[in-house]
Amino acid sequence: MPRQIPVVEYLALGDDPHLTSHACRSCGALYFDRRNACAKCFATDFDTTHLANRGRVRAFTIVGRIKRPFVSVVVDLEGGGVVKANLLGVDDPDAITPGMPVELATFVAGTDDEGTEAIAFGYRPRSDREAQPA
Amino acid sequence: MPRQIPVVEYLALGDDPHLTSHACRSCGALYFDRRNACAKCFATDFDTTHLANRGRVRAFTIVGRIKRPFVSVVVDLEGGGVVKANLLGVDDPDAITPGMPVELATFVAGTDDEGTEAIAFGYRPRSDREAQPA
Amino acid sequence: MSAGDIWIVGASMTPFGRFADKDLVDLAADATLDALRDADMTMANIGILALGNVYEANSHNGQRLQKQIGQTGIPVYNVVNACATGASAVRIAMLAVAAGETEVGLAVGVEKMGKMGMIGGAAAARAEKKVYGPRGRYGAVMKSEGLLGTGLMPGVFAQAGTEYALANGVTATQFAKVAQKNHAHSVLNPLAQYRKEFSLDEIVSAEMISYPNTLPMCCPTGDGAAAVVLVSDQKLRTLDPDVRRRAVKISASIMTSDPWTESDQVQPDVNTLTRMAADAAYETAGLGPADLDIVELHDCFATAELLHYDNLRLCEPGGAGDFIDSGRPWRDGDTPVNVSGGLLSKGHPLGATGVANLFEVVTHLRGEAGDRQVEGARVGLTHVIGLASACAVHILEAPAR
Amino acid sequence: MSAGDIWIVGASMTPFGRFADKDLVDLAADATLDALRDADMTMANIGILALGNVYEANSHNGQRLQKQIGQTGIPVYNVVNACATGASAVRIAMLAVAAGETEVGLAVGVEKMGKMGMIGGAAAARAEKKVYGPRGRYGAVMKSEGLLGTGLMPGVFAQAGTEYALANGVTATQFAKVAQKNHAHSVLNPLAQYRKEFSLDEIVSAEMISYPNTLPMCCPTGDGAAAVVLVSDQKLRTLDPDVRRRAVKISASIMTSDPWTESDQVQPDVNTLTRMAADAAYETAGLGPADLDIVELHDCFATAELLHYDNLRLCEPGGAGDFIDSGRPWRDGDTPVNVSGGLLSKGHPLGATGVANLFEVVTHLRGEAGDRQVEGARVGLTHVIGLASACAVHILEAPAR
Ligand SMILES: [Zn+2]
Ligand SMILES: [Zn+2]
Repeated sequence: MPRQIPVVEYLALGDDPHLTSHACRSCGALYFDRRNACAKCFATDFDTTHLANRGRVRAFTIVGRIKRPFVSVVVDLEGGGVVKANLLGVDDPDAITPGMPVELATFVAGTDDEGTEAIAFGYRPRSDREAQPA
Repeated sequence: MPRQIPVVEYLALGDDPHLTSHACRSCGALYFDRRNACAKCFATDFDTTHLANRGRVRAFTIVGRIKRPFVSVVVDLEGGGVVKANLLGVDDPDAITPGMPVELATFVAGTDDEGTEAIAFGYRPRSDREAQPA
Repeated sequence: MSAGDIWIVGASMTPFGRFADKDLVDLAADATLDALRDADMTMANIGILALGNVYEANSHNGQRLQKQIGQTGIPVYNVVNACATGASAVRIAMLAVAAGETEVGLAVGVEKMGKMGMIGGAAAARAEKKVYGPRGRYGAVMKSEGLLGTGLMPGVFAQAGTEYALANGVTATQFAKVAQKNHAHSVLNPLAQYRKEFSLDEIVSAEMISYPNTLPMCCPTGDGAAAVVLVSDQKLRTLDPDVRRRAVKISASIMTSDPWTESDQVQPDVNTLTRMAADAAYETAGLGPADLDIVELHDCFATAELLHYDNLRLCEPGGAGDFIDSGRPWRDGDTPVNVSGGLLSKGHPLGATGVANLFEVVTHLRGEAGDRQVEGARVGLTHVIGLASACAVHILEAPAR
Repeated sequence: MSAGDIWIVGASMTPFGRFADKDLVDLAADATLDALRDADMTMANIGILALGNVYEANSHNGQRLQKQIGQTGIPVYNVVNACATGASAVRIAMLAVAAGETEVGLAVGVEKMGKMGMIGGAAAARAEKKVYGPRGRYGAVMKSEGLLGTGLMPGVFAQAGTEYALANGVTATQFAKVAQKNHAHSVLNPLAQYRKEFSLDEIVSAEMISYPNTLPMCCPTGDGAAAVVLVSDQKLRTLDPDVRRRAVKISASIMTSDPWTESDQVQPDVNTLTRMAADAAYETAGLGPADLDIVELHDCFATAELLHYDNLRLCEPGGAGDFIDSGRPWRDGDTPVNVSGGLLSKGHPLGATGVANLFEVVTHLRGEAGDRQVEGARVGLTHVIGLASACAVHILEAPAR
């Protein structure tokens, strides 16, 4: 199996791919990026948190005028956290409903000249029982 | 003779090469560039004025750290006007004295792919009688 | 703000469009000289210059403008705040007047964009990396645009729109009606970049840029400038009656930035800071949405305008879709919005926009808007928002007649 | 300015130098968080943020900083004014306090230049034209640098120096003594980019950049940030005694631009606007040059510092050469100038400079400057100038003890 690297540091690979986040120790605010301080409460200490793979669509668009149009979504994760990514396997805007349930999925985004694969993530619709809109 | 073009519009070529300037009709302020208004008195009408070819060095430097160092001078022209250009034929800073008299000279600065010569101007020291510092 | 009110006594904008034969300073000079004429002043009267420009922000355009129209030694500030750049320049000139440093301020906004394509619509070209390695604050190994959703302006404002749509049941057609209105309005505005009406069907079926916004639902790039001359109460009293009669009062001038929200860490929140600014402006002016006779708001995309009906409290909470359906924001409605044609059709030279919307409202409050005049307009509101985030809201009032 | 005084209650600067592992926001955050700590405040106390940066002026660094240290919804202004950028940010924060919009302002200056070579010392590369044709406001058919004199920064400040030298008989050695002094001073400043002494002979015989300035007579490029927290009189009274005790009064804050002169149309005039600003500052503060215990002035090149002795009235008219010969501007002289090492040795990250000089003077007035402390300093002056032209002069006073 080729070496794999996540496309962003907040994607953890391995047997159970998931997103991680910096959580402010003082107020719990979540951030994906390297931090100088907490933008909510100004504290400077952070823990690393494991975010849920399931969530619901808060917003979306379909980006056109390019070779391969894609669907971008903002997802509210179960248990907290908001993330932006591509919505996979959907191309009809009418198929996207309020609070639509989705689940994280990973895929190979590219391979570099040393054969290392860059692994990205997106969200797929899920249709199991828990997924009914609240 | 090849076609000639001045390197800047305020250099007039021909039998008597000289500089021209936009002179504010209201206050007489002089400008080399295309104008929206007069920066001194805010008027918007200008005449074109013929500037003198003789003047005196107000300031200078010798620019180093490049392939062909050159002497840059700011010259106060007789009868009004200030201009910046290269000082030609001088490379010793100690040769540049307060109020040093100079005179305009033109030279070919380059030739384009159609054979047109770009004519630039600079100043040369002059040593005639009138040239004594005032 | 200190004791007295601050007044706009001169206002001007150039036509918006593409002007290959004019440089940035020409545009700024045209607007400024005309605003000074409008105020019956010259550069000799001006005590501070604030100049807003985005794309050439570090070219010191304030001083370049002075060199072309009047060097008087006054303080000059070059300011940039994305699409709120022009409004930020106005606020700095106001601050200097309010602080008592001068009685007369000049604010100029200018942008020379030419034909750049869609605003923020293209990512910068980069050399392809041969070996992946994490970079920057997210440890990204490749560019995220198109891979982890979209962060470009058309996508940001589209997603802001669908968030509202999913929550409140707004349709793509309702968003399109915003563009229909603004393009129709622009036909009456000789300063607009485009002056062409579109049918709703033409808009809905046009090329999709970022769902639900089609091409006529996105503002164009362009060139233009606008300028305003501001004076203190005290100064106003000394001016010619003809100038005083046309003076417009700045009843509120509020600027905000993006406060922390959970979602704004991944997608700019264009609502919260607009609501904060609007609420503060209404409170400062002692006026409410029902008092507004004219509104110029930041319709960079059709979705944005619809959101701001709600953010500016022009409609019931959640009711922006009904509001556009009702026709109320049309020029002949009870709350005319973007009678100028808005950014969608009047154009959006970034630095100029936040000054040009003041010009538009001032012109209506003076009763000088010609064919597009909103009859009897006495109170107007302007709004701009730029990302990363700055929002400005002004409320203007016509002088007593 | 409105009734009350404005005070600096927090001040900080990062070390200046080259910090490959820090981005622009890291530098700004370091200085800002430290200035807030110094003021015993957090971002929750701040009512306005003005951020100055030159090279990435349209990246909205004020908001980028907020996103890293505190998003509270306050107005943010991104400002640029060449080498006076940081001072311009300070003035905007002051204006907001003076206008009564807030009681606490934050001004940050930051620059991430890396190793760019000499400031303004390289012309941008251009594709070679094949067919000559006039372009721009001068109808130029080729680039004028090196053909019609020099307009780059090293040349501009060199020519400003020789103009003074020709008129007043200053020697190249006298200019070099300025650099000798500032490099010697920097040895005591742990925040300086360079801390190496040079002999006069080493300086005179170093590589000639632009006569009479050799390499050690030119400031380096570099990275760095600085921040100050400003409060109104009214706010100061409410603060902890430990904060009040260390508060420094801004007795004058003046900004000017280049007024029209005949020669400034071809060569920026760095003198007139500095003289205007200094004279206005002395008048506002009710103080004169003889009252100054410490001066941080804009020595981007050694020639510039010498001119400003005269422009700031530190010496007799025409007597700047004698002034440096006398030793008076050395740290142990009667008018210490650039005890920090100045731009020549402390460094000159453009946006940070006009805030960092306030930090330096504040630190001395508080008696906290360590090895480089000017003993008993009570009154200080800061000066910056940027081209195209903006000049700021501040006069600061230590609180009564
Ligand atoms: Zn926190
Ligand atoms: Zn004139």
